[in-house]
Parts: sequence; structure tokens; C-alpha cells
Amino acid sequence: MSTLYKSRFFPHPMVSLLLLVVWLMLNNSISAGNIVLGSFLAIVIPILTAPLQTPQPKLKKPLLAVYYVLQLAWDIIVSNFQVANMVIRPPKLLQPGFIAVPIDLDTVTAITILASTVSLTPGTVSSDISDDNKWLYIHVLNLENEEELIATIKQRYEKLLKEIFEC
Amino acid sequence: MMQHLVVLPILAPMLMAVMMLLPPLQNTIYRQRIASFFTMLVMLGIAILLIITSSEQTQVYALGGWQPPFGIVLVADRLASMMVLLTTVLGCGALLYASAGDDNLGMYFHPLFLFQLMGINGAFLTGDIFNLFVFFEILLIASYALLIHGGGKQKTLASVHYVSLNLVGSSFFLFALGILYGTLGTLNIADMADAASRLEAQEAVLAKTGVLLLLLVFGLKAALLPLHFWLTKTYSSASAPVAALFAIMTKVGIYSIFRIHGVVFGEEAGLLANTALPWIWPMAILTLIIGTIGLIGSSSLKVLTANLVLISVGTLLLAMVIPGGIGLGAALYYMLHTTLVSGALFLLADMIGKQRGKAADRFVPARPIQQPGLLGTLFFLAALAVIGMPPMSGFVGKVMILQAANGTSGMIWIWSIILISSLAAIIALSRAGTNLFWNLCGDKSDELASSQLQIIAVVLLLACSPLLVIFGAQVTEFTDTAARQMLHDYPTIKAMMNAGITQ
Amino acid sequence: MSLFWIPLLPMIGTLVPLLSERWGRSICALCTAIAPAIALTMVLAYMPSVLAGQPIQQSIEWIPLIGLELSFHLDGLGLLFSLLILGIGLLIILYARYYLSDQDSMGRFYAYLILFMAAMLGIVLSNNLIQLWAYWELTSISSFLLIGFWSHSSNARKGARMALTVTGAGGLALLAGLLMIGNIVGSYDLHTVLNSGDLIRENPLYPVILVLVLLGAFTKSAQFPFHFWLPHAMAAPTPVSAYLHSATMVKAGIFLLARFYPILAGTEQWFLMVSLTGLATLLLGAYIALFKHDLKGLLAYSTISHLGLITLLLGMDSRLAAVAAIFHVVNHAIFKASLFMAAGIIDHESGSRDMRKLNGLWKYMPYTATLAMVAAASMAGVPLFNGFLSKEMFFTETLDQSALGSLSWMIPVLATIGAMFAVAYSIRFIHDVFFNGEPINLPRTPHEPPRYMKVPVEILVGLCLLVGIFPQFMMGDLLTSASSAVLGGAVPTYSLSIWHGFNLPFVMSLIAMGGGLLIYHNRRSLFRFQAQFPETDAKLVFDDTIKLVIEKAAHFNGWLENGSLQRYMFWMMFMVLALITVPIMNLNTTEGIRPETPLNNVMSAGAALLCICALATVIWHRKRVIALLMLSVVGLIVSISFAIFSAPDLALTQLLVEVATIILLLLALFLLPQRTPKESSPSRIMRDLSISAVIGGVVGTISYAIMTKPLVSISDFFLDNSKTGGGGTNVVNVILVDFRGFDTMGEITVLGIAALGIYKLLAQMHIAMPTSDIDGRSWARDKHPMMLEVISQGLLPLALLVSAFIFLRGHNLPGGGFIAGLITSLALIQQYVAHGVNWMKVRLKVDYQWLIGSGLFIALATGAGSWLFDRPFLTSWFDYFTLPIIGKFELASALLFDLGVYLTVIGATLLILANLGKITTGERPKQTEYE
Amino acid sequence: MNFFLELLIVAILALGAIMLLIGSIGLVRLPDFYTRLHAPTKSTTLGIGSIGLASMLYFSINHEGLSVHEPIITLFLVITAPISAYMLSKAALHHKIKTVSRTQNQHLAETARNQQPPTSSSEFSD
Amino acid sequence: MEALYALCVGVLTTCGIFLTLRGRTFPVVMGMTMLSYAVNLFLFASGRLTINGPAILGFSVNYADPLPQALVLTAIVIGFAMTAFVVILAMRARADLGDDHVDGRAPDSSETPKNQS
Amino acid sequence: MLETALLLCGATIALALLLNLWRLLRGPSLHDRILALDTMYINAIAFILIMGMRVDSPLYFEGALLIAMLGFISTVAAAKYLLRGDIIE
Ligand code: NA
Ligand code: NA
Repeated sequence: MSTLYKSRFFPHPMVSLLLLVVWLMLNNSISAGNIVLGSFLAIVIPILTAPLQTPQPKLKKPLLAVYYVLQLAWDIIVSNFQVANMVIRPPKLLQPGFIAVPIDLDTVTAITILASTVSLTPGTVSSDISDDNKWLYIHVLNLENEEELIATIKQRYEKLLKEIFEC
Repeated sequence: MMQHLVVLPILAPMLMAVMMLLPPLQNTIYRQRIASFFTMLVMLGIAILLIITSSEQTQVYALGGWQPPFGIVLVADRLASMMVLLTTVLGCGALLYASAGDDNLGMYFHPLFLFQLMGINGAFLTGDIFNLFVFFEILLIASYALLIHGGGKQKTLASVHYVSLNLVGSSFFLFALGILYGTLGTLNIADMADAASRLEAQEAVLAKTGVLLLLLVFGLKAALLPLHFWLTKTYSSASAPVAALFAIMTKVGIYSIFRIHGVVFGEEAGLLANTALPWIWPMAILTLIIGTIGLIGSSSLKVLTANLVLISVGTLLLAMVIPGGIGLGAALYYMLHTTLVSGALFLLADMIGKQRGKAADRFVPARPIQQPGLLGTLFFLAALAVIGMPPMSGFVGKVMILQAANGTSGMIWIWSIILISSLAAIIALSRAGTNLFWNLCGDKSDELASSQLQIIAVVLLLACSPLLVIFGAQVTEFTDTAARQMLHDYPTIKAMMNAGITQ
Repeated sequence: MSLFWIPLLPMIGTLVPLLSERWGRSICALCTAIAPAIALTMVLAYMPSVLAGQPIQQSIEWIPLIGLELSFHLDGLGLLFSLLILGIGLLIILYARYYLSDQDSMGRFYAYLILFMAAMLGIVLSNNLIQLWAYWELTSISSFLLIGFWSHSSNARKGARMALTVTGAGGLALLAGLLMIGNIVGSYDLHTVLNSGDLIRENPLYPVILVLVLLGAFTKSAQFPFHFWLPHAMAAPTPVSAYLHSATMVKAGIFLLARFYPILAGTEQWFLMVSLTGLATLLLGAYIALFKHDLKGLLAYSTISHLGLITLLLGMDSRLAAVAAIFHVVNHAIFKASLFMAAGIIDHESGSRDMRKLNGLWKYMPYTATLAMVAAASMAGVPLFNGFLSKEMFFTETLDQSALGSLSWMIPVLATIGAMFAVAYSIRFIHDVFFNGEPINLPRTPHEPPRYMKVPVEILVGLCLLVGIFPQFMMGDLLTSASSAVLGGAVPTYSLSIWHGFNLPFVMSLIAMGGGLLIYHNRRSLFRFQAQFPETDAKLVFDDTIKLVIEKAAHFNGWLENGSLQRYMFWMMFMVLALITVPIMNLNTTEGIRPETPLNNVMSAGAALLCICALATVIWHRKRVIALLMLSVVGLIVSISFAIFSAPDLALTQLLVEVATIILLLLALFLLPQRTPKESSPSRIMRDLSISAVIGGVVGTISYAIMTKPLVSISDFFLDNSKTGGGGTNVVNVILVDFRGFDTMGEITVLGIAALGIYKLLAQMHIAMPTSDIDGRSWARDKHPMMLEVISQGLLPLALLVSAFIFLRGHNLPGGGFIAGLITSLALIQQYVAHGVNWMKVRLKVDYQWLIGSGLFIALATGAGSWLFDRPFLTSWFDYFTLPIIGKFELASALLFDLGVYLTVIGATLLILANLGKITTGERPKQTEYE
Repeated sequence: MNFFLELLIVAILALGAIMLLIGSIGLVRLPDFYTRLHAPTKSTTLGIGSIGLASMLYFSINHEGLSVHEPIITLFLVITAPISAYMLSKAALHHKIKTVSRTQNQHLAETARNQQPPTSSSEFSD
Repeated sequence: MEALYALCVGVLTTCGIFLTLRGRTFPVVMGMTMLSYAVNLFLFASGRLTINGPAILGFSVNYADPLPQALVLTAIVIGFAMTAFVVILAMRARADLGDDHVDGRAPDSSETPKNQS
Repeated sequence: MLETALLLCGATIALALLLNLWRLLRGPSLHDRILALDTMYINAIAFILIMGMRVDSPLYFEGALLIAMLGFISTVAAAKYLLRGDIIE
């Protein structure tokens, strides 16, 4: 686990930023008043919730994170159509199956993001994680090539996550 | 502060109850006791002031300064003020009794007790039908919580029944409100009376269902037959101070019936006039009959007292339906009497039961109690009051009701039923007294004697009964005027509202 | 004002014995006697004036509304009775001093006795009908206490209850009668009433009034068929019997007849009812008295008989008879009281009252025997004793009767027969006790009583003789005065002398004596004759009846209130049905003139969804989780409906509450059985289905009828004033926090109280937790899945942000404190779900109770704040401000109020849910290891 | 409104609605719980995302000022949908909910249920 | 639309009442919840149905009646408080009485139908 | 055009909801039912958004937002119930 941000007022600057953005979005406005109010909330809420937060790994490469999100969005769109297709096809053609993916990440946040990614990309659902956080069990809607799928997951997502969180 | 007097009977207990959830009163029973007593004293003062001011003129208080019928108003006429005072006096007794130790059998006794008073006072004072619903719910939820105070299987079971029936009852209250708003277009009670007189035939039919559903709701609170089933078990299993306080709960229902069905939808409600009257008659009579049978068949003092409550409900409503409202004054006097006396009896039953050990308050032979003379005397006086024998107040109440019914069409019914139930009370209470105090076996029990506070509580409540007789002239005059004011003042209130006395 | 003191002194005197008990028995008795003695002196002081025909009257108003006055009136009748009550009362006090044993609480006894005395005086002196009734009841009550004085004895308890029940019932009848009289006359003033005889007798209600008043009188005076309580009242200590059951209380009924003689008598109904009852009582009492082996039993029945005699006299249509009745009241009181006292002495000194054991006491107590013999002779009507005089007057009057027509001859004949039995039992009383061989198995060796115990008897016996020999001197004026009060004016001429010549009444007396001797002589064959009839003890019959009534009542209660909520609920539904269907029958058309909202497929689908899921909830209600899921769909659709029909605030609230409810129900389900057993019979299900369907149908109909009618309502006011008066554009919110803020304050109070109540429920709950799920599978091992923990943490700030957003905009747009509060609560609950109670407990150090308190306090304080500006509670305030950068913004007191709502909601919701979780976590048994 | 803009909105709307419908169809049609789990969790992202986008465009064009709050809904769903699926599938595994018989690597369901590492011996056994 | 709405209210009322007449606490609680849905819809409808007229000033032309909405809001909250209480009470009853029957004990076997399916 | 499209979309979502209902009623496992409910929440969000466009009112957004938040909470609670019986422990 990398260094933790210790500031009392900005326990989680990224969270604060996110909150401010969400606040402005919620209000559909970037008026001065809303920025003041939003900033206030963006500072106060993390302070209030700080006791309920376990230490989070620091985002080392924010740009890479943006890339990750965009790639994920693309993958979601593409695979959505694939899954739509599978759903419409006669169900008998489906070849469902389980796979177990070994995890090399060592922060829970990263593992969670990986598992969520897997679930978000159509065709795969994270079903369980082993007690030692080393294995991710995935149910695959149409399992054609197990090794290739495992490799894709590790390459396309896990590797990026490892870099983003440097873990 | 005087101009805010009307709202104080609601706010004072609420404020103290809320304070009890916060430091420094939080979780310390001694401080809470003192705070409660203090509140009760203040409320006593408020109630007396309210009686004085409302005797001069009906007080109307517009919350938020919003002109009725748009905002919520509180209306303190003589009747409402009287009920507030009655509640406070009863509350004082119950609280004194509880402070001897019963309040420490579970959590939050004092705040819940005060919340209960808040709800009851609110129900008496409000002049808005939906606000009445809200106060009903406050007093109900507080009563649910108080009912389980002390714990035990009996209480839990009684609660399940009591709570379930009342929850469903509340649903019907809302149905009724929906109907009434949907047809009358207003929530202010005085305004409803006005709107009712303007209804067209078909709308009136709909409104009638609403009015009658309200009767169901109030009847459930008042324990009118066949909505009375919750009463016996609830009252007989609640802890004593709670049961004593509950003595006013049925009266809330009766009060609402008086107000809503007797006045608002009474003589002058156009097509809705006296909608509920044909229903109240038989229900009241049946209630009295069933209460009387229950009284005779009671096997313990608490059950007996619960049945007395039932009888008083029947009696009160019977008095109400005497044509022309001439029984209302009598009913109000009887209400004062019966509430205080049944409250005292619940407390007494608890004291007796505790001293008798295992036999509790059941009518079976038991070991002699610690304070036979004292408790015997108190019981004797309470019994006199209940049976309606002089010099206690029951006799004046009964005579008033009988006189009111004299010469009316329902006289035979009212007289025979009330007199027969009096006879039943004689039989039942003499049975109770002889069994509890005279039918002894073995040596003196080793239970503790009742504490001073408990005795003071009972004496306080019971003493009201002869006082009601001694100051009978003033009290009857007051109740009579209150009844007449209630019957004839709604137009006045309406006028005052229109004149904008609110600010 | 001193007339008031006569009944009042004894009333106050009730306390004297209780206070003086500690100083010893004699002093207690002495002190007790003070009040009656003074009262007696006062009566005597008034006597000349009353005898001179100037009754005394005093009154003060009390409760004018019911016609109750504190009003007393001392006339001849009252005087006579007062003398009896106080005089004999004083003797009884003396007597009881020696009669009571050390174990008896003398103070209590005297207190009851004096209370009774006061009540009795009240009756005879009352000048107000209601006051009279009050005293009347007080005698019943005090006699109840006196009869039950030896409360350890079952006979005493039962006797007391029986007496109270019978006389109490009579009292109620009397009340009814008196109220009717008062209503007819228009006044409860006795004087006025007594002057309105014609008015009452001509009233169609007269027969009813007569019956009611007679019921009162007859029960009190133990007239057939209400006589049965009196013998059982003998369980009382003998002084009580002597006082109440011979001299005074039983005479109250007679007094009543005499008092109302001017207004009720003189009609055929009166004659028939009163005289026949008297006659029957006279005969029955005399006959049964003979067969009683118990001394007091004999005296009790003899009393019944004599009371019958007096009643008969009053029932006769003759003014002289009334005089005779009054005379006999006095005579009977004197001799019967002394006889009871004598019987008490015998009982006291020998330990028995059974005449089969008591024999030959002459040897042991000759003095007492002599006294008893004089009294008994008087009772038998032997010349030279007072009983003879009134009995002779009675015989005279019987001969004058013609009201029974051709059967009128029966009255004297029956009277003579009654007198024969009276002689017989009088002889038995003397002969059986004082002679007739030797005592058998007496507990004690009899001897003469203490000196002063005999004094009261001596005085009374002396009176028997004095009155018997010098009637005119002793009684003349008093009797005239009393009779004049009864007859309401002129008293017929009569002569009080020992000897009226050898006439028919005297012959009747002789026949009675001879017959009496004869009967007594043949008593054994009579006893045998009587023994062949099964003894019908009225007490047993009465007891059985009462017992049966109680049992039946208890059984009925048990049947009606059988403890089944389903039944109670059904009755409620039944009432609902009755109350709403009866008026709705008159609804001609549900169709209104309001144009209907257009219907589309989407809404139909939604409705279908709603109805299907509602029905599915019912169908699967026994599979609870499934039903719960169905229910949550219903909730979802309901909230969407609110959204569709232009109620965004409602939709949001309903959604949140729905989820909170589902979570709550899920929590509960863990601790409740997962399935409901099938236990309703098909008929029960059909019944429930029908009633609910009918109610549902009617409710739907009403709803439709309402929706299709136009509405004129007060709502326009809110739309018009929301912005200008309340400072907000979200009218619903402005109504909630401003126009009807009081409702909202109540609503959050309810929520707060509910949370407290729930906390209370949970505090004492010990619950068994299932170790496996519904299908017997063990629970999953992973309590807090890691992924859930991580994501939940991430969501919390977002949720709080949304909550703040909703809170701040509430006044102008959908939202508000309640919705925001629920969002916050649910977000926190979600944390509880993800992390568990223990994790949260350490980190979230917020006292939820405190939160509720502060929330309510803020709401309250905001409301009260308007007092500072001299405005009614909850008057709102708002204004617009402009700041650099931020621009124009609004501040409103309503926002503060809403903050109170917000905090209360959070506090309440979390107090409920988090504590529930705490309970289960704390008590969860160790799980069987994962297989 | 500009026709093309309108057309764009309509297209996006149609896409969203169809995706949602397909998700629901999948829920009905797919053979076992695990496969059914895929349908809605997928279609929601694109379905709600599209409709949110349409709404965003619609209100930005039809009303003065931008409407950018719709993506927050999508954001919430993107964060939460995987957890819902994860928890449900975890529960299904725990309760040994039947898989369709042709499911591959069924033994993994067992090891996943125990949250253990997969056993190498049984790997790739069909 | 009104007819359909009324039908839904009727169905909910029916289902709610039927459930409250059951003998076990949980169905009764569900019945009360259902009944409160019915009540809320009913009370809401007393202000008549309005489409696209939220009572937010400036957002529509023809406003829905705001008063019943406020009333229903209050009713929902109170209903929630009451439901919460009764749910916990049901649990308490189970804990205290050992049975989740509303009367604290299962009815006598004589009342149970003989042929259970 | 947009109006028609919105109408059709509404109908499509309604259809989807009915399909969800089918699964909800049909089961067979509780898990299926919970999943169906979860899907219903999703469809409800879409429905409300479309509703908002149809009546041209931005007031519907918060409803949709809340459903998105709440659907998650109740689904997780239900799943937790299946797993552990006790949802808060
Ligand atoms: Na003898
Ligand atoms: Na727990």
C-alpha cells in the first residue's frame, strides 16, 4: 500500500474533486454560488465521512486512469452488442462456463475495480473472489476460449490497473 | 406569553420530553423525575389559566399566523380546556405513582409519558381534522411504547393486538380524511361544518361514508362495541401508571365523537346532519351491556376496572345521544369523574396486587396485605365512586345523566341500562372488595408496603371525586356551560376566524 | 343553622372512635358516644317546638343543576325516628363496649356504627329527595360494612354482599322513582313534593313511580319476597342486629312509606301492593320464625313478620292504621332491640345461639331471663306491655277493611293466625332457652353478663313497661306529631290506653295467645311436619344465582373476547363494511362531471403490474420472502404513480420509505419464521376474501366517485401564497414546513417516539437466531464481502452529496429535509450492511438518540422563535440577500425547521435499524463451521 | 428543434430502449440464473446510458442552459451494477443454484463457493 | 384513467385487508403496508389526478392540488414509523411468546383444517 | 417524431417491465426474483427519464437518480439476506 494522504482537510482530494464536479452537474450550473457551495460540500463531506473510510491507494497515474475509463466505455459498448446478439440467438447456442482468473493486484480497491470492470463488460460477471484475494471467479456467458479470455482480462485491464495504482 | 397559552399544553410536554433525550437529562432517572414534576406543575398552571381565559371567550390560535381555514388552528373552548386540565391532573397522579419506581422498569418512561400528554392535549385542542390525525398518531405511538413498559409476555401480546387494531384504524382515519377532503375541500373543522351544509345530495352521500368512517376510528379509540376488543387486555396488562394514564385515552375518542359527530356533523350540517346518531345509539347500548357483563364476569381487579372503563364509554355516549344535546353537560361531568376514578382504581389495583403477592389482584383467597386499612379505605372510596354512591362523584354524574334522559324518548332504555349496570357494579365491586380484603388465608404476606408516593398518587386522584361533589355547583355549572358552548359556539368560532383574529 | 349539626355531628363523629381507639375500650366507647349524645340533646331541645306543630327546616344550596340541596327538616316523623336512632344508638354503643371481644377492632366497629347512625339520621331529616337518596344508599353501604365486620367468616362476607345487593338494587329503583317524582313536581324539595300529591297521583307514570319507590322500601324493610337477606345479615355482631336489623335500618323502608304516604297512598294500587305484601310478609315471617333453632334467626324472622305487620298497616286505607303503624314502629324497636341484646348476652356468655343446646338458662342468668321475658311478652302482645297496644290497634284496623271485597274477612283472620305464631315463637324464645331441661354441650358455662351490658336492656325493657302502662303519657304527643306528619295534617282521634273494653280485637288477642300456646305445645309435630319439606334456603338460591350469573358472564366474556386478533380484526372490518356500505347504497351514480384523465397503454401496464404484484403478495403470503419482493414492486409502482400524477415529492418519499421498509422487513424476517403455516380453513379464507373484496370494491367506488367530481378546495390559497408568504416555489414543501408545519412537527415527533419505542422493545429482547436458512443451508461464511465494502465506501460521499442537494433545494424544488434525511440514513444503513455493526460502532460515534433530540429541539425552537417577534408559533420568516461572487440567495426559517426534520429522520431511522442490527449481531450464536 | 438533432435523440432513445428490452428478454429467455445475470447488468449500462444521454440532449436543447446531470445516474449504475451482480452470483453460488448442464468448468463453482483457490487437478475438466 | 386508478386502490385495499386478517404477524404487517399504499393513493386522489402539473411554481400551468400531497407525505412518514414499530413488535412477540402467531400461540389443532395440501 | 419515439420507448419499457414481472413471478429461485426486481428498478429509471421528456419537465430526474441509488441498496440487502440471513451484522 502506498503513501496515504494525511491532510485533515483534504483526506481525499480526488474524492473532493469528484464531489465538486458531481455537485455542479447535479445543479446543471457553474455559477459562482454553486461553486462556493459545492466546494464547501466537497470539503466537508469527506471530512465527515473520513472515519468511515479505510485507507485508499493513491492514484499514481491519473491520465492512465482516464484512458482506462475510455477504453472500458468502448468495451462496454462493443460487448453490449455482442451480448445483445447472444441473448436474441437461440439460447441453445450459448456455451456458458466458469473461469478462475489469478489476480496479481494487492489493493482491494484495485481488485474491486478489476472485478467491476469484468462485470461491466458484457459477457462476463465476477462471481466470487477467493478468500486470499488471489483468484477472481468469473461466469462467462459464452465461453469459447478460456485461456484467451483470461489473458485478455489480465492484459487489457489488470495490467493497466497495476500501473494506475502502482501496486 | 399569554397570547400563546393555547399552544403551551402541547409544547410544554414536548419540550421537556425532547430535553430528556439530550444531556443533561438524558438517562438519569432522578433528574427526569424532577423535570417531569416540574413540567406537570407548569402544565397545571397552564391548564388553569386556560380554563380561566377560555371561560371568558373561546381562544383561537392560528399556527404560523396563517388565516384559517388555510392554516392549522388550535381552539380552546371550555370543553377543550377542561379536558386539558383533566389530562394534567390524571397525569400528575400517574406520574407520582410511576416515580415510586415503575418508571425505572424500562427506558424512556418520562419522555414517552410527556409525549403521550402532548398527543392527548393536541387532540383536545386542535381545530383541524388532519392535525387531529397527527395528534392521534402521537398519542398512539407513545401509548404503544408505554404499553410495553416493564416488559413481559402479557404486555407483548396485548401490544400486538392493540397496535395492530389501531394501525388498521389509522388507515381508515386516512380513508375518511380523503373522503372528507375530496368532498368538502377543507380540513378546518369549523369550516367543514360550513362546507357540509352546502353539499349536494350525491356528494353528501360520499361525505357520509367519510363521517361514518370517522366514527369507526373514534369508536375504536373510545372502545365502542364491537371495536372494544383491545381494551380489556391492554388496560389490564399495562403497567399501573400507564393504565391510569390510558384512562384518558378512551375519552379522546369520546371527545372526538362529541366534537365531530355531535357538533360538526350535528344538527346544522345540512344533508349530513346527525349522520352518526343512528349508529351511536345501538353501539353505546351494546357497549354498556357488554361492559356490564364483563364487569360481573371479571376475575381480577384490573379486568374489572377495564370493564368499568367500557361501561363509562357506553354511558358517556348514551348521554351524548339524548336528543337536543341536553345530556352533554351531564356527560362532561361524568367524564371528569370516571376518568379520575378509573385512573385511581388502576393504580390501586396495582398496589393491592403487589401486596397480595402471587394471588395478585385476582379474586381468590390470599394472604393478608401489608396495609389493609389504608388500601381498604381507598378501595372502598373508589368503589363508592364507581358504583355511584354518595358522597363520591359517581352519584352526581349518574343523577345528572338520568335527569337529562328523563322524559325523552329513549328514557326507558337509558334508565334501565344505566341502573342495571349500576347494580352490576354493586355486585361486582362488593365481590371484589370482599374477596380482596376479607377473604384471607395464611399469615400476613411479606410483600413490601406501598410507598408514600404511590399512596399520595391514589389519594390525589381519589380526592378529586368528593371535591367534584363538594364543588358540585361550580363544576356542574362549568360542564353545562361547556356543553352549551360546544354546541353553539362553532358558528362563533367561524365568525372569529373570518374576522381575522389570528395575528 | 344548628339543625345541620344533628346529622353532621355523627358524620364527623365517625372519626372519633378511630382516633380514640388507642386509649382503651371504655374511653373509646365514651368518646364515640359524645357526638350522638350531643345530637340527641339537640333533638330533645327541638322537641317542644316540633310537638307544638312547628317543624324546623334549614337548607343551603348545593348543586342547583341537579336539584340537590343540603336541606333538613325536623317534623314529627323525623323527630320520632331521630329519637329512636339516637337513643337506641347510644344504648347500642354501651352494649357493644362489652359485647365486642379484644380481637375485634373496636374503633372500626364504632366508626361503621356511627357512620350508619349519621346516614339514618340523614334519611329521616332530609328535605331533599336526592339528598334523601344519598343517605339511603349510605345506610346500605354502612350496613354492608357492619354485617361484614367479622370478615373472616364466609357467612359474614356473603351476608353482607347479599344485603348490599338487595338493598342496593332497591336503592336504584328508589332513585329512579325519586327522579321521576322530581321531574313531575319540578322540584326535589320534599316539602314541595309532599304538597303535590294530586299532581303525582294523576300522572300516568304514577304506577311506575309507586312500584319503584315500593321496591326501595320493600327491599330495605325485608318485605316478601325480598325478605331473605335479613336472616343472613345476622352474621353481623349482635349489637348490629339489634340496632340495624330491628330498630333502625329496616325501618327506613317503613319510614319511606310513611314519608311518601301523603303523595303515594290513597290509591287502589297502593292499597293492593302494600297491604298484600305486608300481609304475606307478616304470615311468612311469623311462621318461619317458629322453626328457627338459631336465636337470632328466630328474632330475624320475627322482625320480618313485624315489619310486614307495619307495612300492612300502612297499606290499609285508613288513617288510624297509619297511626297504629307509627306506634308499632316504636314499640317494635324497643322490644326487639332488647330481645336482640338479650340474645347477644346469651350468645356472649354461653357461646351458643342454638336453642337445641340452650336449655334451662334461668338457673345461670335469671336476671337476664327476666328482662328477656318482659321483652318477649311485649313481642307476643301480652297486655300491659307496649306490644299489646299497637297490636290491638292493628286488630281493630283489620276489622275495618273492606278493600278486598268479599274476601275482606280474611284479613283479620290471617292477622290473628299471624299473631298466634308470634305468641308461639315468643314462648319458644323464653321456654326453649331459659327452661326446658339442662343445657347441652355449651362451649362455656353461662353466667350473668357484666353489669353495664345489662343496662341498655334494662332501659329498653323499662320502656316496654312504661309505654305499655302509660302509653298516652309516654307516647301521646310524639305519636300525634309523627302521625300528623305522615297524614299530612289532621290526625284522627284515637285513644292510647291499656284497656279499651272487652271487644273483638281483645278477643282476637286472646285467640292469638291461646292459639300460640297450643302451637307451641304441639311444636314437635309441627317441626316434624316442617322437616319433610326440603329446606329452601334463600341464601343458597341467591348465592347460586349470583354465582351462576358470574359464571355465565365470565363464560360469555371468554367466548366473546377469545383472545383472537383475527376475530377482533374481522369485527372491525365488519364495522367498516357496515358503516360505508349503508350510506353508499344511496349513491346513484359514480360518474361525475369532471373530465377523466386520458388512459394509455403504459399506464395500463403499470396498473397491471401493480395489481398482479398485489395479488401475488396475497397468493404467496405464506412464502414470506417472495411476498416481500412482490410487495416491494407494489411500492415501486406506487411511487412511480405519484411521479406520473404530478407529485414528485411524494414519489421520492415513497421510494425511500419503501426501501427502508423492505430493509426493515428483511431484518425482521431473519428472526421470524420464513414461511407461514397453512392454518386458515377454506371457509375462513372465503369469509376474509369476501369481506376484503367488498370493502375494496366500495373503497374503489368511493375513490372513483370522488375523483370524477369537481373540487372546490382551500388549495388555491397555498398556490397563491407559497412564494409570497412562504418564500418557496415548491408548494408541497411550503405546506409541510410552513402552512402546516405543525403537522410536520407532529409527524417527526411520531417518528422520534417510534424510534424510542423500538429501542425500548429491542432493549429487553432475547431472541433465538436461526443457525441456517429456510432450506437448512448454513449461512455463507463471508460476512462482509470485500468488494461490497470498497464500493460502499466510495458511494457514501456521493450519497451524502445528493442528500445535501435534495435538502437545499427542497423549499423550491422537489426535495426537503425528510427526503434528504432518508437518503442520508439509507446511505449509512448501506454502510452498516457492507461493514457490519461492530465496524461502524467504532467509527461512527454519533448518539442517535441525541440526534433525534436535537432535531426535534431545532424544530421546536424554530417554531418558538417567532414568539420573539410576537408572532404565533411556527410563523415563518424569509428574506433574500445578495453577496459578492455568490449572488442573490434566500435565507428562511423554514430551512432551519427542515434541518430539524432532517436530523430527526436520521436519528430515528438509524436508531431503529442500527440497533436492530446490534441485537442480532450481539446474540448471534456461533455458526457451525463451513463444511 | 433541429431535425437532425431530433433524429439523433430519437436514435439514441431507440438504442437505449432496445437495449433495455433485450436485457429483459434475456432475463426471460436465458437458461439458468448465471446466464440470466448477464442480461440486465449489461443492458443497463448502455440502456440507461443512452436514455440518459437522450434526456441530456433533449433538455439542453429544449430548455435554456445545459442539462448535464443525467450522467450521474449512469455513474451510479456503473459503480453499483457490478456489486449487485456480484452479490447475487455469490449468493447463487452459495446456494448451489443449478447451472445449465452444458456449463463449462462447473467444478469452479464449487471452489468459488468455498472462496478457495481453484484446484489444479480438476482444471479444464469438462 | 380514474377508473383504472380506482381499481388499483380497490385491489390494494382488498389485498391489504385480506392480509391483515391473517393469523401470523408477518403477513399482517405486510397487509398493513399494503393497506397504507392503498390509503396513500386514496388520500392522494382526493385532490384529483393531474398529469404534468407538479405544484412547483413556474413549472406548469395547471397545478395539481398540493394539499393532499402534503397530507400523504405526512401519512407516509407516520406510516413508516408505525410499520417499523409493529415489525419490531412482531419480532419481540416471537421472542417473548415463542410463536409468531398474532395471539401468541398457534390455534388449537381442532381449528386447523384436516386436509392440508 | 420525438413524441412518437418517446411513446414507443415508453411502451418498450413497459413491455420490458412486464417481462421482468414474468421472471419475478416465475422464479424459480429467489435469486432470479431478486434479479428481476433489480432489473425492474433499472427499467423504472428509464421509464421515469422518458416520462420527464414526454411531459417536458426536468422534475423527474431526482426520482430516477434515487431509484438508481435505492435499487442497489435493496438488491444488496436482499442478497445479503440470502447469504447471511442477517443483513446488518
Ligand atoms: Na332449648
Ligand atoms: Na446484525
